[in-house]
Amino acid sequence: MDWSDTTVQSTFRDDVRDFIMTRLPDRYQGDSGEGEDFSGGWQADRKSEDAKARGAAENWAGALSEKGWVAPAWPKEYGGAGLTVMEQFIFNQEMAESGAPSVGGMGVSMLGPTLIVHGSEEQKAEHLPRILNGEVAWAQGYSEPGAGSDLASLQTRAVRDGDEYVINGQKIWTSGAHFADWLFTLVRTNPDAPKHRGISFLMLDITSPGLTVRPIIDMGWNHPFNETFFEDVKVPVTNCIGEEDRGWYVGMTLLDFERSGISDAISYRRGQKELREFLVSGAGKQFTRQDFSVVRKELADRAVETEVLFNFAFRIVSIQDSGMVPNYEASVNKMYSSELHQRMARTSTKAWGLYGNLWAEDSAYSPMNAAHVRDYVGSVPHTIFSGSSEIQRNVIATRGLGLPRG
Amino acid sequence: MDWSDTTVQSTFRDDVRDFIMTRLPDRYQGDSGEGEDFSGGWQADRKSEDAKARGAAENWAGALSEKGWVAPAWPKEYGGAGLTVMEQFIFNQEMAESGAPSVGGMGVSMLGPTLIVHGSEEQKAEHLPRILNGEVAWAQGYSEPGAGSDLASLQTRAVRDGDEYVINGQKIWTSGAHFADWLFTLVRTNPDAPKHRGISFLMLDITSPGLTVRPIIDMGWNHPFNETFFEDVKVPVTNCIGEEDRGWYVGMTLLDFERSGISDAISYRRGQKELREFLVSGAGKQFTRQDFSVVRKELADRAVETEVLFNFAFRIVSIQDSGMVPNYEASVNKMYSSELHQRMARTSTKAWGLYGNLWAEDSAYSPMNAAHVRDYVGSVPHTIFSGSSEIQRNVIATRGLGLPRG
Amino acid sequence: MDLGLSEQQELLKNAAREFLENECPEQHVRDMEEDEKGYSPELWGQMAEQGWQGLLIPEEHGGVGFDFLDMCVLLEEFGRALVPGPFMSSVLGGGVSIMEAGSDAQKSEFLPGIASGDLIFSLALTEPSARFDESGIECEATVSGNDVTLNGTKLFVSDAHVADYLVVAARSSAGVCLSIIATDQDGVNVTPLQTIARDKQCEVVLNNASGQLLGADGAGWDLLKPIIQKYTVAECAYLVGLSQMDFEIAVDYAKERVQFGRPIGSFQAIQHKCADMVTDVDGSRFIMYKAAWSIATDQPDDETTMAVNMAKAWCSEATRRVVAHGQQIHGGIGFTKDYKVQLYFRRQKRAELAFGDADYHRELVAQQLGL
Amino acid sequence: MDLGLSEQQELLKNAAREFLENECPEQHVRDMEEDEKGYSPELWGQMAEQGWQGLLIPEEHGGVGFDFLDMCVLLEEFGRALVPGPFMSSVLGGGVSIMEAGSDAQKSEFLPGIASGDLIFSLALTEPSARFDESGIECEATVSGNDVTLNGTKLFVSDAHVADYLVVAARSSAGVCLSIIATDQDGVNVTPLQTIARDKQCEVVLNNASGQLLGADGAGWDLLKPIIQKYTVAECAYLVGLSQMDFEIAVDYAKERVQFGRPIGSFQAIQHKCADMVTDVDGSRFIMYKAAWSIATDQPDDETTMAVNMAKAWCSEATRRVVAHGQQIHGGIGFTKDYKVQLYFRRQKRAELAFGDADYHRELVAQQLGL
Repeated sequence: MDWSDTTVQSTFRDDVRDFIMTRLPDRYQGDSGEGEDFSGGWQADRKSEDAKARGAAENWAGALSEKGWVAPAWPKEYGGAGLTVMEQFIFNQEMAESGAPSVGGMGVSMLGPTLIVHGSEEQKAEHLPRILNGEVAWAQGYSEPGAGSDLASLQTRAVRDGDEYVINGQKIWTSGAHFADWLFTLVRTNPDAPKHRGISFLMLDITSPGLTVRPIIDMGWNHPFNETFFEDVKVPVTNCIGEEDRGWYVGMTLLDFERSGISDAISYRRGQKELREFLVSGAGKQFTRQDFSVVRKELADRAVETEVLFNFAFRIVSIQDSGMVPNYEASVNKMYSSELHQRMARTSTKAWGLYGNLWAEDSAYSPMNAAHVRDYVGSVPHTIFSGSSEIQRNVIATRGLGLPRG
Repeated sequence: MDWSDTTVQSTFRDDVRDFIMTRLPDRYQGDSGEGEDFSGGWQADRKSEDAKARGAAENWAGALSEKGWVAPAWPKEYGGAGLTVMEQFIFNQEMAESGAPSVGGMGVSMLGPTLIVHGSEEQKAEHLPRILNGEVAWAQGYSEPGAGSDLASLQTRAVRDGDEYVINGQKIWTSGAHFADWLFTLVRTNPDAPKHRGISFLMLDITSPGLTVRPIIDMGWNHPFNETFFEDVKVPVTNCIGEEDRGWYVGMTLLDFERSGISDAISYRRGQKELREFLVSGAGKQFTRQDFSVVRKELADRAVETEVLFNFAFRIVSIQDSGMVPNYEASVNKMYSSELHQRMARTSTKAWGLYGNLWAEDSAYSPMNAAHVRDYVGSVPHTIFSGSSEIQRNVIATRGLGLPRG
Repeated sequence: MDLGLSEQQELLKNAAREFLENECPEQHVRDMEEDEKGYSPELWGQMAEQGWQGLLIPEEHGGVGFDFLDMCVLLEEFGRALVPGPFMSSVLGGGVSIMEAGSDAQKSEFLPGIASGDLIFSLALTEPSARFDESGIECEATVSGNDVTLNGTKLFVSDAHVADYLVVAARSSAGVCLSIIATDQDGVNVTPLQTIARDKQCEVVLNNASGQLLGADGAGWDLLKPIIQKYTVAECAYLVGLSQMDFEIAVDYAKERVQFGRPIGSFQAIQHKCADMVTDVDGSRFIMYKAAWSIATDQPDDETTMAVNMAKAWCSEATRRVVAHGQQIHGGIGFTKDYKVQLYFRRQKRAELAFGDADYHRELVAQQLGL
Repeated sequence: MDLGLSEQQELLKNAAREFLENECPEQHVRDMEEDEKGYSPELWGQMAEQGWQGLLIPEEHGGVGFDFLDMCVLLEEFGRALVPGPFMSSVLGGGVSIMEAGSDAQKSEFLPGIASGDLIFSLALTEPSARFDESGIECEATVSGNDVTLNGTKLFVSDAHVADYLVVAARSSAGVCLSIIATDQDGVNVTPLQTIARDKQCEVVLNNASGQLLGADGAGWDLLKPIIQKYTVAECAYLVGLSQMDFEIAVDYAKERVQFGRPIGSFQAIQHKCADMVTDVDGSRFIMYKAAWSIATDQPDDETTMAVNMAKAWCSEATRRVVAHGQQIHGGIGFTKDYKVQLYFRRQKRAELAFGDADYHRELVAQQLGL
């Protein structure tokens, strides 16, 4: 058991840290991460109207690209860095500690690995380089209004017509589609097969005729998600990854990424530290509720819980580093992290008493730019998306503990 | 809306209070209720080896009997007091406030009303008077090892043989059977019928040959429950209440009792008050943990929650008083009360720090006779018996809110 | 002992529900979120026609003369419909303040206008210290006879931007004093703040603002006590209606939304959340009404104070649990601006914080318990 | 970064589990609840043969010289098997105290006996004030050279009734001092107390009891710090094993117990409890090991202190949640004395309270966070 780096790990960590310190554009220095609507992130910046933002996105992508660190986990033959899981972990840790934005979004994390495993040589040659050089950003079209937790019941239809599929239907929660160039999606190609066996995995240009992306404005007035409508959208059959009707299994490919979720833990710890420091500062005291002691205990609990989350992340990477595949442990991380996030947002908001009402980022009356009340709202979907807490607990109980399915 | 008595109610309350003050035997004065193992209650006292205890049980039964208050809810024609629901409520309130033990146990609360509704004239004539005069105490044999929450799956078999049933099987959690003279029980008379439709409701003498009562010692070293074994126990068919095979419905008879559970709320409030007073007293301070402030907030919460429980009780009696039947509200009371009980026991135990270890009632080192750590253990089954919290929430959701069954 | 509504209360409740379903639908609530005033003068007038602004005000001053319990029945419906606008500000902050502290002349001068809806009031209690106790009152008052001059900043003043008058708590040489000031004077500078609930809470900067004394100079804190108590319970009533509706929306959704071939409401995880929600909502309702009853029937001071603190301690937390479950049951759709349930989630926070959250009131409960 | 066990730790763990399953079955635990001594000298001897009492003790003093992390691996198994007896008292309270504070002569005198199991020690730290801080030490010590005379009462002293020696924290004119006293003298009066866990915690009345100084006079509190830290983490390790086993028992039961025609473990209400249990158990395990690692590898003082406080804050609460769920999942059967799960429920409370519960350690965490 060891909570510290080996010498080799420590050397790699220094490299990453030096690189970030040297090459991270000013725009991202001291940034505390992407906003709920991707603001301040690479995806938004590369399509920004502000030339400085675009420049920063480009420079940072270029710098990472030099090291092969746009896609640290991809094999070197495909232009990745071929990092080990532990190296990826250290890389991700350092990126998160510095608040540096990752580059390549879902193209790097989802589509690329899927292509690498299931794609044809033509598909790989066409798409992988354009992900790595930042030319193409990808969005994911999985969920539908009627297929959320029960994703496999998706109904968006793709009908083969010669060399094309013709797609009709609707996707929802297509996050970042408004910054994306291409979309990968699961569609039903065989409505008569059992629900997991009639689905195909398609890639399509987001500007395809008949495809409409409509913003979903969330309860915090942000725009993280979209609805995507398909009206006779035509996609060449060559854009199907893997076999037709086998898309469910293509989409569920277990990627050889480190899956620790360490960046959550790091961001929670940083956020709590900033809050505590501000609370006891002169500027903070003017906002702090008179009966501060009530929050004190909660702040201590959140700190302990964050330590637990760190350990959950360390556990995952330890498992992966020893060549095994995490089972229920990843579900524990997701569930625990998202629920802790909500508790943290409540605790933080509570610290401000009546000031917890204030929403304006730029008001002198808003403590810490109203970050906490915004997080109180913004953390709501974290226990819902990417597998709700209910689904995670089901998975832990059945897949993890072997309890019989209900 | 009115939280106070009407003049009529207030007069009745004064009557009850005067009666208790005048007639309650010394033994029950200032008593804070029956122990987990019925110690200090009427059931145990009437069978006690201690003549004084037996005398107190008898005197008190006699006093209540004079007023018809052994069975306040029974119709006057059967020897009850025929009190309205609101009068029963006031009666129960005052009994609980004074810590006076009720008399007649399950004979009064369960068997009597069932007989009154479903019994033959002979059955009523035989059994009701002996409940009212304290001659016969009853125990309930419903649950079985394999039939807990799923009671209707009970397997204890009764086979008709001429004028008798022959019973074989096992009951469990027969509370108070060690003080009881008779048992009422649900047995399966038709194993081929759907599970709710092959059950009969039988009464039997607990000394019947072949019937064995074995104590269950609980995790607090008390003896509240028993296992009851039936080996060819013979019961006259005349001891079946209602029709054969219709016992499930006989057993589920909704009784016209006030169902508010007010005595829980009263006992919680009294317990908390005693704890708070002791905590701030000289004697209490020597036990109180140094960092008492951590318990302070919890004690306030428990007090608020007890107020909520009072209102839940008041709601039930208000509904009944207006001639309606509570629906999910009784389940809310049971669930909320038992869970509050456990929170309360935790909070109380916490107040004592290391002294929360101590179990001996008679040690000078045990604060308040170790009542709280004993309650920490003793409250464990309260969320389990008489419909577990899980069952109650199911009932609230389906019967109360109309959510579809799972 | 009777926890049911009286016939008159049932009538009031049903009338209010019907009226608000028609006149204050979801779209109206959304419109007012973006509206500069934050309320519709037309609806305001209609509500006045219903007699609501004057519900508590005696008939002799143009009101209906109902009691405080009745008002809470009405406010439950306001919470259910999320009625935007200065109703509580004017009725509780203005009307109740004047009823509690005003001279006969002041009652005659202001109450009819409040009852008719022609005047809008608000209570300027808190300041940048955001405290609810007496020491939180630092705004300077200079009292000369019946005239008061005020200097200082009041914060989180609801609806001050549309109020004609403010009841201001300030500190004079004699202690805390209340005063009534008109907002249309140079010395009053009102700036609305952006809030999570998109309601209108304002900064009010007073710069030699002048007004008239309300109640005796130095008696302000004592006078405030019953005003704050009523306002606090009124916020609880609003929370009860709000959480009841959030709960109903969630249960309806759980019955309709199908996943894995069955309504999600058939899953125990959802069922048990719903069971906890109804427990929290019902618990909130009765503890609120107990406090309201205690006020309305003039129970002993210590009992009323305890009942009020308990009510706000409970309702603040319990309704927060309800709206959090409401969001979780809805899944993704509940997080969208376009779906109604989020309106309840955001507004719960405002009322949770108003006049102190659960921790604040729990502390007061602890003190009264002798802890 | 590696949260797995080392090969040596795996061996230790597997050996311990096998040994304890055979030698310390449930019935033994039950027997010892009723036993006056509370442990079996025979098993005690067998454990010593395994080298466990000497696990931490250097080879030169008759031990095995493993590190503190290894000890926690072993103690997890002790928790799992609910091993009764004075193991922690003697090894942590005695062995560690002497290793931390003893002179070479004292180490030579006592450590071999502890390692071989021939001597049983216990730490007499707390008093009727039940405090864990320095000011809780009020027992009077009179120090003269190497000799110490003690007067006062120590309370909640585990296994003092079977201990040969006690390490006593007392207050001399120089401050806190530690001393070693033999129990077989007139001035030492030991009375076992009845506890929820049916372990043996004792009142120890010292009446001119005499012993030898352990460490410098006045340095006692500083010397105690690492002793208390290790003991605290040891209690966490015990809790981890205990809660792991409670959890496993509950999951097994949920798979077997059938109601409504299906195993109760197929109901979401039970499944989700089990998911929460495993989260709490796993969370406990790693936060405990982090603290143990911090001690074993001599991380900076402030980091170790924080890690220890965090571990006990978390484990105390999380394992309590686990054993509560364990009871609920079992329904009625779990409440009977004859069924095993209750043994875990009762013992959890002892370890939860030992060296301070969650609230106590949370406060220390808050202080270290600068709050």
